[in-house]
Amino acid sequence: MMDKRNEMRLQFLSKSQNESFARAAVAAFAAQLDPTLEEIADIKTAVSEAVTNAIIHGYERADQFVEIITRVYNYSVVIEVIDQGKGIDDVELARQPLYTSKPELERSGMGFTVMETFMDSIEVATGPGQGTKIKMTKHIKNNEGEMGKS
Amino acid sequence: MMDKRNEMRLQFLSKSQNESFARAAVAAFAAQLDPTLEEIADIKTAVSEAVTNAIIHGYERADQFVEIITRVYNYSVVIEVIDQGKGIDDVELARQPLYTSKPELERSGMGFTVMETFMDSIEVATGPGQGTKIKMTKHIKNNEGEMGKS
Amino acid sequence: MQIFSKRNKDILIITLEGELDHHHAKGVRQALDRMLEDTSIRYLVLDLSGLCFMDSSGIGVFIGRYKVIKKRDGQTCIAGVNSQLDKILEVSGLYNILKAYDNVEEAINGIRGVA
Amino acid sequence: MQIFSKRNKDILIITLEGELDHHHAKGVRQALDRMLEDTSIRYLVLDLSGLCFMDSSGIGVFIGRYKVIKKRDGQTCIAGVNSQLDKILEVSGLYNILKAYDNVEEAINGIRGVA
Ligand SMILES: Nc1ncnc2c1ncn2[C@@H]1O[C@H](COP(=O)(O)OP(=O)(O)O)[C@@H](O)[C@H]1O
Ligand SMILES: Nc1ncnc2c1ncn2[C@@H]1O[C@H](COP(=O)(O)OP(=O)(O)O)[C@@H](O)[C@H]1O
Repeated sequence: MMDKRNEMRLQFLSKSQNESFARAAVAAFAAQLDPTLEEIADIKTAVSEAVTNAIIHGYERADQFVEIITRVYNYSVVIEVIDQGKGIDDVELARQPLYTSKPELERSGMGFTVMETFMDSIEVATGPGQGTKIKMTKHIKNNEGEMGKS
Repeated sequence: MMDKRNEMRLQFLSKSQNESFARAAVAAFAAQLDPTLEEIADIKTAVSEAVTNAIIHGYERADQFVEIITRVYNYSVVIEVIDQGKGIDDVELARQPLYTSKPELERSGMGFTVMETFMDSIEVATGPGQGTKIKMTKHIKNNEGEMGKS
Repeated sequence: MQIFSKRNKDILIITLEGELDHHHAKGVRQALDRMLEDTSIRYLVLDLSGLCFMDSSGIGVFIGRYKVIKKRDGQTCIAGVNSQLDKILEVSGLYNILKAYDNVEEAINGIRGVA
Repeated sequence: MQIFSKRNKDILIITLEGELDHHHAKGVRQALDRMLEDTSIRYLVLDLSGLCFMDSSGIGVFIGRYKVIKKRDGQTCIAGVNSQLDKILEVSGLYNILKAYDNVEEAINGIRGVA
């Protein structure tokens, strides 16, 4: 079968109006794997969570750059959302459902839970003052070559 | 009026299937200026020409990176398409309508002419062995703030 | 993001169209809170059938309005949930606090105790 | 990119759907050349009404097929041009060598000398 490996990197200003652009761009790139509508919706939602977090928690201002690296493989897409912002002190706490450090913004504290549920795996690399990198993987069961899969 | 200045940078592998992704991503980003359908089609076409040239003339292989920088201002979008490929010897010749160095691929030699016609201005920075940067500007006559315009 | 509103006695019916993310959450919150200043409103029906995307920012908006209505001993319902929305509403436990109906008519009937 | 073909005696009618860029140009060229091996084809009608995007790679494809047909003393026509396409066909001078019709029916009538 055709080798589908492909990669794109995207950087954009940490303005909230770029949230919709970011998820649309990743979805357009992932489209080459022929994902289902549900898979595309899952990816868009997870990207939206990670990008929103970079903008409101990581940077708190609109003139920094958020980076997204998207790699597609034959049966999966791997997405990294990276900010150079303030980082997370206690990752375990941050990942708890309903925990938010910004209740005054009516954040629900469900962002990490959504990313974990909508993607197959998620890794968080962060530290105080060191920015945050969220790496998420989703398997895509495309039609071509289905026989080779379990 | 709201300050619309915004910027994104995109890098992707020099594979031909990324041509459609590249023009879709730039169009999605330019959408924040509320361009007309014709303006969006013009931008997509010009981006497609520049990206295709980077892939087939600049690199001639699929494992290098093409970069696109898109900046939007209140009334315009500025797009740079950059490759680190072999560059252009004679820019004046290259920009002639119908000139192509790859007639065997049935290239029409109309890429530069299309970019010039569909965008308001285009600058080419290149040199043998130095890669190529195409910088294109298009004015967008959006509704908001129309009174301030001539 | 577009917001439409309708009144049926003490029920406020809100239709949300577009993509409800962090960028649009603030505007939706403010618009709803302005309407909810009218304390004769006891029931809030959120018609989500025109919402083509929502992330957890929307969850925050819904919980916030739920709390306002709850203080009035009222009730908040959602109607017209599609499958992307269903997944995020499920994960975030929103079905535990918001009653879901297929459409606005059924929500109104549910509130009025008809059928 | 999808390609559909129909025959009407010595006329080959090709319908192109999707986006005709460099990535898809090679496939379209090969498909057309395979069909044009049948030398009883003298006229080529390209129905572009389903083409939602085309850049100068498409111009190259059209000129190439025009040359093949011209060697047979035939004629190449295009039908169903939308406004994005119109602009690029105009700029590239393609209207000087390809006759354009509103739709396939008019193209066939034009070739047959009807009306
Ligand atoms: N990119 C980031 N930079 C800094 N802190 C973050 C980042 N992402 C998440 N956090 C922290 O983790 C918490 C939980 O995140 P999340 O589950 O997405 O909920 P919410 O965004 O609703 O607060 C945030 O409130 C914040 O304190
Ligand atoms: N990015 C590039 N790198 C190297 N050469 C280029 C690049 N872009 C254009 N050229 C040269 O300029 C010529 C004309 O380009 P263009 O007008 O787009 O026509 P075409 O792509 O059909 O050949 C090309 O044939 C090529 O020789």
